[in-house]
Amino acid sequence: ADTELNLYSARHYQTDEALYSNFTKQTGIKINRIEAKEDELLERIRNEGANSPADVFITVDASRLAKADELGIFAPVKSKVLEERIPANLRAENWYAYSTRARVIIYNKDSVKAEDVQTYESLAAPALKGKVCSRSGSHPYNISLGAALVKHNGAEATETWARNVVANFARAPKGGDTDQIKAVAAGECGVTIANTYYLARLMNSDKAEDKAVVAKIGTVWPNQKTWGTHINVSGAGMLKNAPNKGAAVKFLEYLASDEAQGYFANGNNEWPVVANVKVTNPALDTLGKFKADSLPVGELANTAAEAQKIYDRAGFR
Amino acid sequence: MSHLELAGIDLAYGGHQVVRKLSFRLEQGSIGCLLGPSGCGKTTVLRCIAGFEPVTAGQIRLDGKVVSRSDLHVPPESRRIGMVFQDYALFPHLSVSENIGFGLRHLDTQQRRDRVAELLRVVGLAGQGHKYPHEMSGGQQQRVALARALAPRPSLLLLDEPFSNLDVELRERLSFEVRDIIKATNTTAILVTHDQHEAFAVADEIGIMNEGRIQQWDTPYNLYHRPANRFVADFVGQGVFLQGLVLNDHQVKVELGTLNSAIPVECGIGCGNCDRDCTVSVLLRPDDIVHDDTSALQAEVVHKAFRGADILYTLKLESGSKVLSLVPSHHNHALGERIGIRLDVDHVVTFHEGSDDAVQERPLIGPLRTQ
Amino acid sequence: MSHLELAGIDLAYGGHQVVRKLSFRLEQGSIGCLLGPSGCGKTTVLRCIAGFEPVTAGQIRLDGKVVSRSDLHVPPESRRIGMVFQDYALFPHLSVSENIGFGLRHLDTQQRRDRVAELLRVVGLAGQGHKYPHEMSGGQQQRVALARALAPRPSLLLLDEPFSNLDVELRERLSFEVRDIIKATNTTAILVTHDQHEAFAVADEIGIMNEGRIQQWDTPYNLYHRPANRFVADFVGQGVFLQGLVLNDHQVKVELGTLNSAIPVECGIGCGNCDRDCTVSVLLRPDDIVHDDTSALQAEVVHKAFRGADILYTLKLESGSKVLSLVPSHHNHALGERIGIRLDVDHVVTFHEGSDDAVQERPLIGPLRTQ
Amino acid sequence: MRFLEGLEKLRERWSSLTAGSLLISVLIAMPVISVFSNVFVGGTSGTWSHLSSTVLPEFIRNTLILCAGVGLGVSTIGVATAWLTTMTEFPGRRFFQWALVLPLAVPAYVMAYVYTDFLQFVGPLQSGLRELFGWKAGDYWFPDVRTAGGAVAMFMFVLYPYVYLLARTAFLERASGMLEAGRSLGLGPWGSFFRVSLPLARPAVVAGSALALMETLADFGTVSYFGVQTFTTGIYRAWFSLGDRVAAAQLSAMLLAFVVLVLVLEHASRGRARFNNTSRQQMVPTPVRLSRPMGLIATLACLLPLLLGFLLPAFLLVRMALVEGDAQFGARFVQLARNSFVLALVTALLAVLLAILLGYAARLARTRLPRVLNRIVGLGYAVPGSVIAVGVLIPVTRLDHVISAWWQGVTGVNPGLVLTGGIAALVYAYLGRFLSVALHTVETSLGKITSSMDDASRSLGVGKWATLQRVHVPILRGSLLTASLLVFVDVMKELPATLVMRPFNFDTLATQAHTLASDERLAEASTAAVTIVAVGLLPMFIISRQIARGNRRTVEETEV
Ligand SMILES: Nc1ncnc2c1ncn2[C@@H]1O[C@H](COP(=O)(O)OP(=O)(O)OP(=O)(O)O)[C@@H](O)[C@H]1O
Ligand SMILES: Nc1ncnc2c1ncn2[C@@H]1O[C@H](COP(=O)(O)OP(=O)(O)OP(=O)(O)O)[C@@H](O)[C@H]1O
Ligand SMILES: [Fe+3]
Ligand SMILES: [Mg+2]
Ligand SMILES: [Mg+2]
Repeated sequence: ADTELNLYSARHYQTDEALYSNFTKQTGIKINRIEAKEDELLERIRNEGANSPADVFITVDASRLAKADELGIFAPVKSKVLEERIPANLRAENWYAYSTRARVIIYNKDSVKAEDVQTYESLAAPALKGKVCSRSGSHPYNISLGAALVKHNGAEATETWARNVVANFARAPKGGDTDQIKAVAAGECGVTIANTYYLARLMNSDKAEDKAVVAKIGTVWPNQKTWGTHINVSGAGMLKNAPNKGAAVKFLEYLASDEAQGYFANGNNEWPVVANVKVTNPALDTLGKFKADSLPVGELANTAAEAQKIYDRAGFR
Repeated sequence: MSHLELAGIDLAYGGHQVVRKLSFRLEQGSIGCLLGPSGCGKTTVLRCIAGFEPVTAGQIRLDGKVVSRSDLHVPPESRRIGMVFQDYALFPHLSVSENIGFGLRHLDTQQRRDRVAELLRVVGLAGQGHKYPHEMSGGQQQRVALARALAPRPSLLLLDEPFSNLDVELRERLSFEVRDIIKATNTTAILVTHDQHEAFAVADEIGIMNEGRIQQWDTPYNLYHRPANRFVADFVGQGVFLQGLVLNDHQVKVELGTLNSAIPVECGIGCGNCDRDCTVSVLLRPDDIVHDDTSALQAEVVHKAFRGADILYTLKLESGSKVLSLVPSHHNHALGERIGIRLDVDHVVTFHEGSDDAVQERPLIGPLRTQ
Repeated sequence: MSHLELAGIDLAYGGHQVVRKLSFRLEQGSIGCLLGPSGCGKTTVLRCIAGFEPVTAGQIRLDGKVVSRSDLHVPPESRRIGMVFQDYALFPHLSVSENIGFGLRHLDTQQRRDRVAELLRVVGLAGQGHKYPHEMSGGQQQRVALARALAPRPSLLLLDEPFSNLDVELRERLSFEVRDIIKATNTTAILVTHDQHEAFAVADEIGIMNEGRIQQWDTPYNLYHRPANRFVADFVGQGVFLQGLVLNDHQVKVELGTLNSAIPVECGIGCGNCDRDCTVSVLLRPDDIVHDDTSALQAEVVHKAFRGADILYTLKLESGSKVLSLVPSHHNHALGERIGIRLDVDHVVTFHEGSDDAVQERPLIGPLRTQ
Repeated sequence: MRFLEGLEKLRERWSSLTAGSLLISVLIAMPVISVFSNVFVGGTSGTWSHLSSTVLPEFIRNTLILCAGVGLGVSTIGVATAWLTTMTEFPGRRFFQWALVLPLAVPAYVMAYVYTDFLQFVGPLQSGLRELFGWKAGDYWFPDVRTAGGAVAMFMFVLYPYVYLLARTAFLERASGMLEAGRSLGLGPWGSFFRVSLPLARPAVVAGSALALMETLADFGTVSYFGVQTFTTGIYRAWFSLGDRVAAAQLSAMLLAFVVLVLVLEHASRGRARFNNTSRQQMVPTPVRLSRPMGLIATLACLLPLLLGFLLPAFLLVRMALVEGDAQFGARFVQLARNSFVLALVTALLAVLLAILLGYAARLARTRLPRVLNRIVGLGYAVPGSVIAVGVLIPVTRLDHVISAWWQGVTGVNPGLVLTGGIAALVYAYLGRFLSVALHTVETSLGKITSSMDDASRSLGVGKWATLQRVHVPILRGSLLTASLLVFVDVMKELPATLVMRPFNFDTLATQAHTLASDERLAEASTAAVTIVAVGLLPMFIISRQIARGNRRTVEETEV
């Protein structure tokens, strides 16, 4: 039996340590891990080819998973467990999503009214001139959102939207999601979009300044009346040339276990993909239930490049 | 008022005294020369004058104004002094023309170009201005250094062995040319050289240095014929010392015969009161001993140095003492041959018999004593 | 078999031909000397021999083995050649002793220390081994460079103006000492110098170079008295050219009188067939014209250079031509004075009347022609 | 016989040194070559036309602005501080001599985080001001650090030590002889500086600035955090967002071509000029004692870059680390620090060794080839980290496949990949990237040794290897230390190649800092960042004191 598992990870969360050590504890299989950026890791896998030691590739962006699949580096896993536990729109033939994160709208309760920012589309409204903050348009989170918009509204409408959002910017895009949330709280801008786990992290924080931030802001689940809130996933697949296929399957199945799903939720404030997993995360509880975009996440990959080009043309840097 | 005056300057390198109580003066427009053995401090003196080394005692005056004193130091660039460095110190990143034009910032481009061209011509490097120092031969580099120092027409020019890497012909031509330039522009100059002929030909006054001290500051003629001490006698020109007996004021007897001195024989410190029957050292120059086939006095050729126009013979006397004689080169005698010689001494130079120390004990002949 | 042989070597620096078809030979244990104007290529020749520059044509042989050829190049360190560089090239990070001991890796510590001490003594720097090069005067540095080159007892020694920064006395002592060392160890040496007396005194054979070519390779005596061409005549020693008329094989008439040549007068290329009534240029050396108070022939003193033992007079003849005369220095005549002179020529040297080009046209006197 | 002669001829032309150095350069340049080779792969015109019609012009403009600002900034600060600390005497000179190097230890991206955190709208400074004066957003103007100007400032303050170190060595090695010549020709202290010292230090200043600029060009972390879009953004845009790796590589090649062009032009403009010491005087110039007010200005001039480049960010970092640092600090950090330290040390030593070899081979070679190759080797530094990391992957994995196929053929067992994911491959990646730093430093200093030094040694029967060892290495001691220090610190900070090339379960301080920072846990990342700085300080302290001491010996002698 395989005693080791070689994991190439593009997840960058320190809390994952616990997730992995728990697997080792359960199965006795040691996890060897390399953490790097998605595209570089893909290049490494590609170049290592048939001799690659990698068993499992895990990453956080659906487009990257789709791209990896396209490169033909994944192998299908025949697993009843996975098929049963993971909803169809959150898996592809060769990979599985294990957690989701939503991209929500966050606004300053003093300067923006919640009803004005109920949809992603509303961020383009002239009324928000000088109030919108964002991180870079070339960040995968925003590209993935753009890809969803293209899917739902079409390329042309998305480009107009992007142009108008850019016109609404309070300042040039910079920083990460947390920076945007803090900027909103401080009044530098009125509204922004951010991933839920960053928000949840602030909400769960004990630090006074973080609490102050949370007190200043409101959260909107965008597009509840239309196509739903955009979500992205974190997912993994087994590699075609995996030397430890047995361990790889075990690991992939483990990730779908209640316990592992709990780690995603409690450790990194992500939503589990498996229904009915018990979550004890006050922040996630506060955020409540929402209607997620039902688009199969894998399909966003096709439009990702297009979204980037639209942003470029619209001046969304 | 002298143009340059050094008064009792001292300089030490890290505790090692290199220049000691050194004094001399130079009038505007005259050329002084420092001669002395390697390592005696000539370069150091120039460096003090140029302002690269602060003096620890004494003072240096330029045009009457003190420029160096232990508590005062006018920076080199304010002294209007040009210097040819012994090691040239050319700028490797500049072409020859740019090196020469370096000190000509105040001129406009055309004037600068003209001046550089003029100097290139003077030093015989016309048309080579575009080269870089490392593309030039040793002698060519030396000439560039000379041209660079001359270019800004400094009021005082310090030349540290500026011709040492040049052939005789060029050296002679250049030294005369430089002398002419200096004289025409009423520049004051100090030349350090090892070529005594050059010193004699170019300098108005020469200082003989040893161990950081000036031994004698005088005209070329006096240095050769009236050396102030044994060191100077030894160092300037060639010669040997023979034992002699003072017969009277004007006569000294040596083994070759009796020397008749036109002027009273000075017998050096230590025999001050003695005006006869003292034993002294007599300096005999190669030209004091003339080859004369007809002379009864004979000496054996023990060494000969062919020098072109003449041959310098080293001759052994009966007593075993050796003397030098300079003979036109067609008198080509073989080693071992005995040839006739004759004394032909005008100036009899004697020293107190004794150790070399005598040299240091003698007082300097003060600056500016002219013939 | 010669120890060193250069056969038709060529060298160019970036398209500029510096050495042209240069050939000469040196026997084991002999001392050759290269003399020539600044920039004529002397250093470059040494660099080719040492192996720093690859030749583009011709070949260099050491002990019969080819070491340089256009397609072959034995690296310098395998040639056992010692070199004193014109710019010394001392290692700044090493003390004087370490510099001198640099090439003595093969010796054990004690031997090395002894050899270094010995050489320090030879060059007059005993006790100064601990200093660093920059703490030494120019002449002292030069002596360190010399000691460093001598230390490993190379079989061929290249000396590029090794004494240029030394005073006469030291230079003479050192050159003799080096000559003795070379002779005692049967070393072969090439000396580049600008001091012709030094060349005459030290070298067995001298090559006169001009513009990258050897003009004459000969003994000192022959160079002076039988120059192969006008360039050599001009460059070696001093002298002037007077117009003369060939009377017959042994007599040439110049304005000062008739010269009687012991050997048949050669009249240079271009008047090959003429053995009388040709107009030629006659070389008159300063020692060919003797001062004689009793002579009826008089000339005016127009310039005098005091040279210590003698004075070099430039004299104007009736015709306006000038000649040089070397006179013992106690014959001290004033400018403008008319003094008696007399011809005293042994070797009559004549050239075809004409431009300097004649110099280049004349064939070389081959290597190894001894007196 | 003819064959043997031919061999002999070949051996003659291709001495072991030349051949060895060619081999090494090709090996080290492999990653750059593999990036370059993409130029010949048919392009994806879609990406190209998209980029050039939308963002590229702006990116190029930004890049040029960045380069101009950083170039000007680092050379001014570097040269000024180097000159002050070598040529003048003022209060604190001894301290600044070594302390001015310290900003090198701070990675630019860390600086960027720290300053942003400190200066941004929600940062302590602005929040404090708002509280104090009751201002609100828009009531007041405050410079935004996250702009092109801010990026220039960041790079300027962390990168000026390149110029400082190289220029300093140049000023010290520049013997007083030439300065004296200048002064005898009427130059005052300022004239001497601008017309003698500076032109003679030109290769050093150019090398230092080139290094700083290459690092700026290759940077992605800082500029992307600041939202400043540069050419490198374009490269990543093509690769990550548009999924066109070939176009990305082609863009990188363009960047390299630009760097080559600039370097070649600069070199050509030197003409036949040389920068070695023509004077036999090897004395270190005696520092001029500045007057009180001037001395104060000098102190401030040295203090400012040190303050902004090191003291302030280090203070903020340490404070952050103490207040809310990494919970995992402890035994794990010893491990991380050891990994970083060993990697940095091994790479630094190797880089210096190879740099000497390559520099020396180019010096001795009569052909141009080695010099050209050295320039290509040097390009690794200008390539964005991820691109060069992939550039490294390609040759290493290819070789690995060959090895494993051969081994399998021989033994029947597939050994897998022996190089990829090993420390050796990682060090190789570092060399591909940082050899440039060592090479620039060493070559600059080699140029200052007159060739007659080589000649003298060879004529004393000392072969070229021994000459290298006995003449060049001792004379270059200071520069070699400088080079090793620079590489060491760079490896400590290196990220992209470490991330993707490292073995399993192998973390360094930089990857640790990165993991936390990319999760937007800046405060926690501060612990790793502080440790990087701290570990980097140790050798920096030792070496820069060594360099200072090496010169002080001579300085003190002349000061007596
Ligand atoms: N590296 C170089 N590049 C180009 N030209 C050079 C180079 N070195 C020397 N030359 C030229 O070659 C000629 C010969 O130089 P070389 O140094 O051999 O002269 P030299 O006879 O030693 O002169 P000197 O007596 O002045 O030292 C000179 O005209 C010089 O300008
Ligand atoms: N920087 C220095 N440090 C210590 N001693 C020095 C230094 N420079 C010169 N000296 C010593 O001072 C003495 C005088 O040196 P200086 O250069 O003035 O001699 P010099 O008369 O010019 O000799 P030369 O004719 O050989 O050039 C020498 O003995 C030398 O060793
Ligand atoms: Fe994230
Ligand atoms: Mg001197
Ligand atoms: Mg020469």
